[in-house]
Amino acid sequence: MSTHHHDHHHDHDHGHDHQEPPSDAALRVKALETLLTAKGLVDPAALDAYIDYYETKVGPRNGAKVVARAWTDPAYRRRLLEDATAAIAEFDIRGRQGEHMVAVENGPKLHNLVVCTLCSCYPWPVLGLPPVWYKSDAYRSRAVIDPRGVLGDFGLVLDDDVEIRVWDSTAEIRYLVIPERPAGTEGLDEAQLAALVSRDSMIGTAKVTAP
Amino acid sequence: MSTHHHDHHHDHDHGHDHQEPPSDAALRVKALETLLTAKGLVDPAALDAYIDYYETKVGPRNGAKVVARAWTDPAYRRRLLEDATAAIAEFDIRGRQGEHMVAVENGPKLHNLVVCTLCSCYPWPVLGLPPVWYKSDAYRSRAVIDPRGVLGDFGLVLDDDVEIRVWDSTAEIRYLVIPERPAGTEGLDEAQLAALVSRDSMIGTAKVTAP
Amino acid sequence: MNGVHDMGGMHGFGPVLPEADEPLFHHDWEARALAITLAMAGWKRWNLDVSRHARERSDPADYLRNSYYERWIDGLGRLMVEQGLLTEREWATMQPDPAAPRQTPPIRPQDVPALLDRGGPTARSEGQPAGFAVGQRVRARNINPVGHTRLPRYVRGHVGTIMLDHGPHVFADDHAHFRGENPQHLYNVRFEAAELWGADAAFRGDVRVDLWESHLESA
Amino acid sequence: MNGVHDMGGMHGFGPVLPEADEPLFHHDWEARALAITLAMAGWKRWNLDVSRHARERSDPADYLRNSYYERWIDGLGRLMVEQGLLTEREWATMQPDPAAPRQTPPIRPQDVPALLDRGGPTARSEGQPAGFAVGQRVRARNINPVGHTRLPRYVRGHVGTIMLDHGPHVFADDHAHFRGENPQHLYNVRFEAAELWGADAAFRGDVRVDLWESHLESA
Repeated sequence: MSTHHHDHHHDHDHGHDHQEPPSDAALRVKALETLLTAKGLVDPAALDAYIDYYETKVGPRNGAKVVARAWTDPAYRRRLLEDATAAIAEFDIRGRQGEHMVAVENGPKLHNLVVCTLCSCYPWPVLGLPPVWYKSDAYRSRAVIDPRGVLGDFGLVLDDDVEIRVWDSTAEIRYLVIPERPAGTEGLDEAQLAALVSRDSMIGTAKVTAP
Repeated sequence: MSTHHHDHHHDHDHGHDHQEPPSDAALRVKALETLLTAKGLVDPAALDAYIDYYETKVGPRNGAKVVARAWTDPAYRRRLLEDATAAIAEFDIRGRQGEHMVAVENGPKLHNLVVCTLCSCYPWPVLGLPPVWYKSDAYRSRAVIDPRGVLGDFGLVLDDDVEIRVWDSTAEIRYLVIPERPAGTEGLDEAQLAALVSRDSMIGTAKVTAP
Repeated sequence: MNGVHDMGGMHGFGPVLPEADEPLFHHDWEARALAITLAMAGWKRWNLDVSRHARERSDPADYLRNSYYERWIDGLGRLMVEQGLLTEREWATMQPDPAAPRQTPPIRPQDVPALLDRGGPTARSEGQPAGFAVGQRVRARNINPVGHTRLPRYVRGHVGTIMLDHGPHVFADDHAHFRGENPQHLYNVRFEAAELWGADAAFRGDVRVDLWESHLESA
Repeated sequence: MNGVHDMGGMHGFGPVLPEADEPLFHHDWEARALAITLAMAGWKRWNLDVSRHARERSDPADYLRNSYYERWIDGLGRLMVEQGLLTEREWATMQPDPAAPRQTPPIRPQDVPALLDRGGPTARSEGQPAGFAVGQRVRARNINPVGHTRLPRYVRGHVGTIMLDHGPHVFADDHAHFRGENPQHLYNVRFEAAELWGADAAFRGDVRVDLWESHLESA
């Protein structure tokens, strides 16, 4: 009924209402912060600190450093595959939603894809906060039953003989995909390689391509 | 988020917004009827005829007549259990959403309950249009996994040793529950008995009680 | 399709709320919505299975928030546009497009009672031979089609017993996609509560589900 | 609970819509919602599993129409009221009740980075002994609890193979209901696509799911 005259806030798949006046959600969260502050339950400066942490300290550059090291240092790659939590901690990367890490490696005939069908679990310390599409109902529902269709939505078409391995993050283990190192990058150093590694390639919805 | 400031039309479980101005739905259906009439696709008088049919011709009194006959006429009861479609047609009751009927009989140790988990299939010719609760997500979801809980919502508590048989109307077979004839009704005639038989007792969410 | 419409066994929808002395319609528009839906079916551009599938294809959030007749109208709009009775623009604006082709005549008032009395029987005298017999143990197949199916998720993979053979019926899963009637035996299958729900089964008894030949395999 | 949050294998939600150069937050309120949720967890009146279950308990129609951080706030409100940090009236009106008990002190800004760096590990050095070994065939139990479970519907009843033993972990299904940590082995289990989805499996490969001892039985 409401298909043609949505009066509700229905942007959970993309969130493109930048031009609109303050939404119900905006007003409500503002009122909540005011209430909790008045009651002494939160300190607004602490809220700023949480936001600052995710804006500045964590993000996909963390994961990209791990991947670039794995590509260039065989001993590190082995340690990463053996105990990802410890190997990632070598970069001083650790913390909430990344307490228990497992790294899984793509190859010419194997493609890994990570999802959380029950909520939106995601390895925050290595990849930052998840993108909207990762948290969308479309991704959560479809990744485990039609991963090739999902990859198609990203423009990624894999050969028919590539096996797909989908990791559903149902517990507190978080998965980091090590994408394939692209051909033609032999001359690049670790920092240059890290710059090539996209967030999506570490979730499994993209490949890394040479510059 | 919207739990405390619903701006949407959320009455699908009961529909109690009688005092409100015309809803979006009302305006929309009115506009649709105007459009379809202008295009020659519907005749408003025909719409009236559809509504009149369900307001006057079908309804739970039909089913109640069938049940009362089954209670008082053993041969009819046998015909009803053997071929409900034909037995019901003896009353000149037939039609849309009742093309293929099966009657199921409650007993002291067996209670039947009818639901349609996939939509809201219901035996229109014998019971009329379904009540809102029958079409509700709460009933559709819960009747097959927790029928005793559902019956409790109707205030009906069955002894622990009563077996529950839930009929999920997944095809075009429609089920009519023949409730137990209550004790103390030996002196009543068929019409008096029919007056006792409630709609809910023929779905399985109530028993019939003596007057 | 594994849609939100397939609700058997779902939690979280709250208690059932019976209403004393419930009226046949709570609002006039509900009666009109019912009548419009039935009248438009008279054009025979779709069948009941197609229209059920159209409702299932509503946006899942809309499906859950819409009331019953809103779901009907949402599905009807989809059908009218897909089957060429309205243009997309007409459905979006509710204004007639003079350039759109005109169909005629609509269902006449005097024909309505007979149409409703006749209904749409789905039993067919001929169909595929019966593959199963009453009393036989069967397993509901683990199918997960993107399209319409009347095999609910909650019975898939589970073992039950054939209780009734309703004879050949139009196969809804095909009929909903205009693939013909493909009549095949329809069976009533008993699934014990403990088989469906395991140790969490909240009752002693069973659920009986009507399933077609194509939904079943030997157990 | 068999809720709408348990989405694996559902159809009808449309295509995935990647966004180029997506910002970390689309609106300022999203950042504040994240921070408020994390800061309120600092009161330790609940754990992460309790908070996941609180989100799952949203009205299903609201759950589907709400955006991600709206779901968070909806769950947070439920928790704050249930756990006595806000009164129902405060949550409904967003006005402080002077008579309500006052908690103090809140999380301090200077403590935030260390709190986030530490996180909340769920591995435990001790727990129930492992009942399964890597390589063993197991079946996901057919459970249908009304409460929280991390055993998704789409794998229940299906047979898979233990691929990894993560060691003892806090058992979310108990932890979400304040029934203690009950640490038990957590395994990664491989389910072949054809086992999960039958002939409709749209890919060659498998789905790997982390399941606890209590979720599994020998196959």
